[in-house]
Amino acid sequence: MTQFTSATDSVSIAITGSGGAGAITAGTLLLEAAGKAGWYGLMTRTVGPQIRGGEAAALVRLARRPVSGHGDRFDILVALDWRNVERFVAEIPLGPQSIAIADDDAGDVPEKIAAYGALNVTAPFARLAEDIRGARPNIISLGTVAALIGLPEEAMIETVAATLIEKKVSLEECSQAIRAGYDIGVQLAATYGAAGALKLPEPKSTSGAKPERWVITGNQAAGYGALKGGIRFAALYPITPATDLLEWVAPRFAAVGGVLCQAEDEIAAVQMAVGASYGGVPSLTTTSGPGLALKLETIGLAVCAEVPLVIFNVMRGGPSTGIPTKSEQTDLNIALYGLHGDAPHVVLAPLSVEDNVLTTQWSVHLAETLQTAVFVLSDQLMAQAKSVIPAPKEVDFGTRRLQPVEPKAGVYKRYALTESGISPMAIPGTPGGQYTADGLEHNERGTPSSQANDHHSQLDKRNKKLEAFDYGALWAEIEGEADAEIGIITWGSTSAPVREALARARASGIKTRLVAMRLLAPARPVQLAEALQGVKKLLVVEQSHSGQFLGYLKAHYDLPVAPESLRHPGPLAIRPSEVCDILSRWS
Amino acid sequence: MTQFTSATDSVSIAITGSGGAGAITAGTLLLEAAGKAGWYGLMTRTVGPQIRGGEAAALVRLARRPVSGHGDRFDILVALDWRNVERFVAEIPLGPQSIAIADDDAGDVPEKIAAYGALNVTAPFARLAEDIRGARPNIISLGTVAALIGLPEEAMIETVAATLIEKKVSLEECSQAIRAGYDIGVQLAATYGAAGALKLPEPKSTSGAKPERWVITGNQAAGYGALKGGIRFAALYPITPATDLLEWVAPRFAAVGGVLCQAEDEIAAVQMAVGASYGGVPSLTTTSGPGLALKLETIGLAVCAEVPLVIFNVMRGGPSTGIPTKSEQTDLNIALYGLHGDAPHVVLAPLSVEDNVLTTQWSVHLAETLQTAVFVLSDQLMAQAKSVIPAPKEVDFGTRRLQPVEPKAGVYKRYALTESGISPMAIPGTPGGQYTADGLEHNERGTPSSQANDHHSQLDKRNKKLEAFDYGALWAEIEGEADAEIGIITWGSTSAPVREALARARASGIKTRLVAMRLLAPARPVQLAEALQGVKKLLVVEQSHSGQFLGYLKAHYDLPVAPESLRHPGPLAIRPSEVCDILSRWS
Amino acid sequence: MDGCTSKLEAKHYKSDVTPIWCPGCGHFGIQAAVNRAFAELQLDPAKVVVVSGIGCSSRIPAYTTCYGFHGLHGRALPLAIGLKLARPDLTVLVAGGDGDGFSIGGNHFLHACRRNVDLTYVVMDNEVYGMTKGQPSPTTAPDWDSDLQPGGTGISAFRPLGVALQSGANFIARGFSGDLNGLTKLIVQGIKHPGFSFIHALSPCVTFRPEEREWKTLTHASGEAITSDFQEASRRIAADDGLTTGPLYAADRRAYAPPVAPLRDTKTNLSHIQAEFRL
Amino acid sequence: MDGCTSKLEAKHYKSDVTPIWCPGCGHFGIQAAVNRAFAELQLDPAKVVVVSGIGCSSRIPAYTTCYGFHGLHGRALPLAIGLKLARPDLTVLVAGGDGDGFSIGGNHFLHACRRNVDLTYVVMDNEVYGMTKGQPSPTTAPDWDSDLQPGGTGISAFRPLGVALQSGANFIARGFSGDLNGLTKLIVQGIKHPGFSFIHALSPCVTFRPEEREWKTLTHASGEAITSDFQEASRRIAADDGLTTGPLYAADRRAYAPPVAPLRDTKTNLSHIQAEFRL
Ligand SMILES: Cc1ncc(C[n+]2csc(CCOP(=O)(O)OP(=O)(O)O)c2C)c(N)n1
Ligand SMILES: Cc1ncc(C[n+]2csc(CCOP(=O)(O)OP(=O)(O)O)c2C)c(N)n1
Ligand code: SF4
Ligand code: SF4
Ligand SMILES: [Mg+2]
Ligand SMILES: [Mg+2]
Repeated sequence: MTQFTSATDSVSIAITGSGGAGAITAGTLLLEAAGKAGWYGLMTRTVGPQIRGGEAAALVRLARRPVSGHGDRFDILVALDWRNVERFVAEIPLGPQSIAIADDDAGDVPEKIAAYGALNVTAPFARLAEDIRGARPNIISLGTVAALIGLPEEAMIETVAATLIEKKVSLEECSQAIRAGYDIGVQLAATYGAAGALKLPEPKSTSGAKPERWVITGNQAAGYGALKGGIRFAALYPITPATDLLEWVAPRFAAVGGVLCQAEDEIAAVQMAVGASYGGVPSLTTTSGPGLALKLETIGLAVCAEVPLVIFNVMRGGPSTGIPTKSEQTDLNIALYGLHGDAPHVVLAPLSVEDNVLTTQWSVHLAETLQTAVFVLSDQLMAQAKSVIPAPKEVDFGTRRLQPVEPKAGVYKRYALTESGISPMAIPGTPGGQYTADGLEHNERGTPSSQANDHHSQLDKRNKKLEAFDYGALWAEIEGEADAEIGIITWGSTSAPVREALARARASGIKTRLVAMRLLAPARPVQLAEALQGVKKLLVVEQSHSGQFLGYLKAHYDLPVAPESLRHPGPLAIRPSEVCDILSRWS
Repeated sequence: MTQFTSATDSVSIAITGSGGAGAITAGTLLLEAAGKAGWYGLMTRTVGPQIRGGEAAALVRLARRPVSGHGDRFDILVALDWRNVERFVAEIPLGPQSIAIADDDAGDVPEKIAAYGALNVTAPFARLAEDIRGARPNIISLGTVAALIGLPEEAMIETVAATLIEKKVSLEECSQAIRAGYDIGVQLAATYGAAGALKLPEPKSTSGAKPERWVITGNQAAGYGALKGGIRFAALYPITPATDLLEWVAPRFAAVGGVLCQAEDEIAAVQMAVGASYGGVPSLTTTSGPGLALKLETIGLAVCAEVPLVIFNVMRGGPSTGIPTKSEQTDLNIALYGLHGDAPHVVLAPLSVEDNVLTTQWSVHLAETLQTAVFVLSDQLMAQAKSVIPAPKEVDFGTRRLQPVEPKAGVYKRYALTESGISPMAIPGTPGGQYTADGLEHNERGTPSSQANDHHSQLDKRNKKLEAFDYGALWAEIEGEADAEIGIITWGSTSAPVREALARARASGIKTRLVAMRLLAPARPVQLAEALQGVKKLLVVEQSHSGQFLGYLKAHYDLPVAPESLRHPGPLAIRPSEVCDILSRWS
Repeated sequence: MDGCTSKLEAKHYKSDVTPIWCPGCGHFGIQAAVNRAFAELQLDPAKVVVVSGIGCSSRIPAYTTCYGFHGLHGRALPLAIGLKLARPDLTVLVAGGDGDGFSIGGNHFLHACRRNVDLTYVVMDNEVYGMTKGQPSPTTAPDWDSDLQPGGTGISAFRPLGVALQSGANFIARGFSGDLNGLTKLIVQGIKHPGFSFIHALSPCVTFRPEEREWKTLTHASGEAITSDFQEASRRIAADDGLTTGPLYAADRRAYAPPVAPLRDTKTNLSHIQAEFRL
Repeated sequence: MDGCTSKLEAKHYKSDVTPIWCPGCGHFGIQAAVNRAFAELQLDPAKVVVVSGIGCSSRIPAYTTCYGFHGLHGRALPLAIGLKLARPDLTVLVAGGDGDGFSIGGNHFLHACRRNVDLTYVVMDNEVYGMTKGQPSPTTAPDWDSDLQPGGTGISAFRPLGVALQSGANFIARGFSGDLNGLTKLIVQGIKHPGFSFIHALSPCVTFRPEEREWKTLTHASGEAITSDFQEASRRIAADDGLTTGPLYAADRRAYAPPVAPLRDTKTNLSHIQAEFRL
């Protein structure tokens, strides 16, 4: 049994406090400052039940290389106060090497925090803030963090000043505040020797142009991908954690010519998207679990009537209303199997914040090309994570919706049986292309039919167009060693911790092969078999209680060996060490 | 490769005609007369697209032993006319031994009928009807059928007379009409030698009391089972082919004290049922595919808030609006996996018209005992089939909803973590039992919680109560030889043709083992493994295009061998010979 | 039709698909009126979309030579709204039954009235669910006996005109399938009127409500001129016996139009958006 | 509470669960009024069920000591109807937000008014989606700017009282969360009145609509006596500025009751039904 040590090329900081303490603001500023300093990073947040003004924590991870997920534990915890921290303490694991810095006034360290066995210290954030105009404890604490992790003081000061200028705080005052905190950090490092351990190593000097980096959330990345894909109509009914995707798109539609509609309910939203798409405009609807449930009947209509449609679903804790603000990978079943009847469709899932751009753009391409419903399954974790990422590559998927050439009225077969299964689709306004789109089973003309042969041939066609299509290499991200005997399959935002675990394994000389699936339906058994050739042990990793992904793999693939399942429900993310534990057991 | 011959202990008759010809009436009378004569039988119908007055066919199968499904082909086709018969000719297969009797005036035999190669003859039904007061061609043809199949003339006459008395037709006139047809039958038999071949063999003389028999449709059987199970509240939004279940229940609720509510839509219907059940009254909602899609969000609420609920879904052709009047087994996926999040629930399926009584009664027991949502998946074929069945056995499932004993307000834990996973549920009105049922994740008290430990323990509990429960022998009907090496798994109304195929195989000395599953979720892998012990070849039979049942089995069971799949979509039922073909290939 | 010079007649809007309707069904009359209205307006069938839900009535799109969408039960309106917002150049007519529009589709009806997108909505009201064989609909009288609700629903009937008015419909009228000329006129007016036009069209179900054949003698023209006064319309509706036909109310609210029309141009330069993200 | 002799006070209906509401949220006032109304009626908390959907407002059941059902967004009414039909002995109060009740729940609102089951429905209207952080609701003015709809929706606001009246609500009133006495009275009246009672309760969202704090000064009592005349109620509603409070309309339609109440007796003899099937 091998024990891997975790990578030390990143540092994780949690900042917590009750409503008004500014934990989230501090986290955001920290991420921005890191960006300014040329680093990469990721920030997620966790909140209590209060609508506004309740306790919250910013969870930040920073590195000199791209970061897609959180690590095993937080190196630094800044507690502006301890109020209600027990509501999400499980989401902020600390280790014995971690340092928890509480404000002088915060009072006793809560039991569950103490239980982590980290180094607990206090600092006079609040007291110092009193003496500096415009400063608040959260800002002071940023200086301390900067000192501990080796983030240039200037980057921190500039970032804070850019924000506080609105509140008429001067650059001088900002730098005073940050410096005050910085001094504490330096002292702490000197006293406890923590600083060296936490400082990110200097980068190897690289010549040439610095790579372009973006600051973006997953939902923004998806919105941008949708625009790139050509979405020009979007309808929604608001629901957490999906709403902010179209809140981002709304003002930007003005620039590209798009129509956004807030519908009276989810059913109306998806129906509007189907109507607009039938009219020839690429369309999308956004939602989350409970809303997705309501949209299924209409999605089935899009499948049967062969109307392109993108359904962007941001997963949250389920079942039912569940845990709206937390992440889980448990809308996989409903997306794969939630339509009544035999209704083949496409299911995609982005693999990281940045992959939302590519995957969403691809989803539009597939919906338009295949004239079907395409689900995209994001999750709260990546959707609302803010990340500094490498600028996404430009991709062009080329051709789109197949249209008939000079169709003849009364003869045009909207649902013609073709070699590819894809039939030219007339857009209203096209003379001679008149047909009636129908959710009743129909013949090639579109006329309702309950005859066995029509039903069978249309079922064949709708299946074939998806099965026969060439999805190319995008179906999965595959990495690792070709001769590895350990295979791992995962999907969605869980890919990040799995990738990290594999990097550690590699560093320890353990070979593995990872398949992180972007295309979940239709299943690609031939491709997976190829990707897993030679694998003797197989691990399936997912964030669910029942093992939805595991069941899906068993149903649609011939796995080379019986897989082991690593899974647990949200809100806790899968940690790299959980994967490592299994790999070390296996090696 | 062995060829089995089909059983000759049953006879199948199709009667077809355009609107107003009375094909369905004739079929119904034929079934009733057979019942009167002490026979068993089954009648289904197939209709064209017209709402009223369009072409239709009655498909009748009769035998001296219980009959649950149709055979490979029809022995006798009576065509009162040929109009639009091509709309469902595929559903009326004939063989070279079959006889097709058309009215003299019907005109040319349609191509597709001729292609079956049956014996085509004509008879003067319409002409004879002109001469007998009150007689119509369909009634005359019943005499002919009776003569051919050996159904006592008296039973036929009595049955017809009992119906026509309303129209003031005398017994004498009825017997004249039937006799006129009978004579044609005798002649046909004499001319073509058909009669002997089609006559049902005489029963072995049995001493003792005749077994009690009922005439019932699948939906009526389900309604009766629901009443037996204790359902006293039902809500629906009308949809074919489910509506007639509650149309049967509606007037009978008056006798037992039940409330029926036609809601404004499917969502309201299922919500009403949840509300009534929360109030302590066992509740049910009925629907079909498109309506089921709309109910999913609320079903997930019942699972999360742990409110007993029965969802009776009659499957029809899908996807989308599909083929409302035809049967298919393709709502399996949506029932198993259609809820968002991890939402464990129960899925049952009756195996025949008569099994609707037991399965529906059981569904109420399971919903009440396990405080969860129970789906029952019937299908159009069995739901609307009228059948002469042996009287169902009386079953009593015993105890019901667990209630707290003198709960104390402010202390009572509605969602207590118990050994069985089942927590005592207070009914409003119970002093001290006050709690708020919630679809948000919650702690044991029911207070919303987004904490990892509460989520995990409630997920565990909701899963455990279903997994740990002892479902006994009812999970499946198992038959065949203990040492058989061929196993077959099937479900729902497809069980009937599969059973028939196995009987033929047995007659040819081929051993098989059949598992017809009544309980589909939670999966019972241990029980299935036991049932299939020693099996070397495995066949999975279902009426779907994509193989939903196959995928389900692969996902949740460790099958002893890779199964072969026999499947096709509706509206054509699986025929016994399709199963036999595979068995003979295997032996 | 050959070429765009010839005048279009009602028959040019009639497709070769045979209706599934029972002989004598009121829906035939509505279909005829719709076709006549299209002809009167000389609409190009390739630029008209007829959108419906599910029901006997909702089968109407395939019986025209226009584009059509036979969607889901109760959901015709939002689909039509999406379509019209995406394609303001098309004429969109929505049609369907009383069950489709007022029962399962009630919420969309409310909000379509509010939203005031330029559509015409014809509800073919037979006070019953025809297609599912005779259950009461929201407009069914409370004492109508049926298998599902023996002795009647006991619930007072839905008031389509009153709800439409309160919800903001821009044009409101009632027609009768048996009055072809009158109904044609109303549909023409509805299509011409900007914003959301609602036409309540009585249409007997001869199979499950044979007594509705009597509507032929019971319906009566309102005689009053159309009003644009909310209060006055409100008063008339309150006094209405449910069988009064004719145009009732026309308001002058501007039809809803989205801030920007969709470009349908996927090559739009997104560089200004990229700039937002760039560090 | 100990024993049934002691008098119940408002505080006895307040549970120990801390509301998630923002300080100053109008919903606190509604909660207080509900508790006071229960106390005034001396309702046994074990015989009251508070049913809601999802939203800030909809959190109210758990804050009472009664039975509660915090169900799905927009679906409180049909759940409550099923409950009341199954258990006519209980007092059922339904509460929730404007998004919950008028947007996604609009159809259930229409049909609950028609159905006239004996319920009281309190809509806590803040003209915004509070819980999802500030999107417009049906009652939001068309020009209210938000992230999702920059510049406003451009759609005229939903008229709750008018739609309730047209749909058949049996009792209609408007209250304001800041007027505790007035609102308490309305809720008491609503509960006492048979059939479906609708109380439109204005309730500022201080976080996303801080300007609604002004309702304190803008709301004004109607001054007119409650009417049972449909036309008169219709007239008043048409003239209403949306901030008029007080009881408005009370009709005397009999509350809907099903033909037979549910027995909850599973041992009922079914032999007469078996006889129907026997050959
Ligand atoms: C979601 C859904 N629920 C129910 C049905 C069944 N259904 C089909 S048509 C119909 C009612 C039709 O009544 P109406 O709209 O009044 O039209 P009509 O047939 O009377 O013209 C119903 C309930 C369905 N197809 N889909
Ligand atoms: C089916 C579904 N759609 C959307 C949501 C998200 N959601 C939760 S509360 C809410 C709106 C709440 O607004 P309102 O009812 O006015 O209550 P308020 O918070 O303003 O009191 C929405 C859209 C949901 N939970 N379920
Ligand atoms: S059932 Fe009624 S509505 Fe349907 S086609 Fe026949 S007459 Fe018309
Ligand atoms: S967001 Fe608005 S409605 Fe919600 S609790 Fe806060 S103030 Fe109240
Ligand atoms: Mg109707
Ligand atoms: Mg609100």
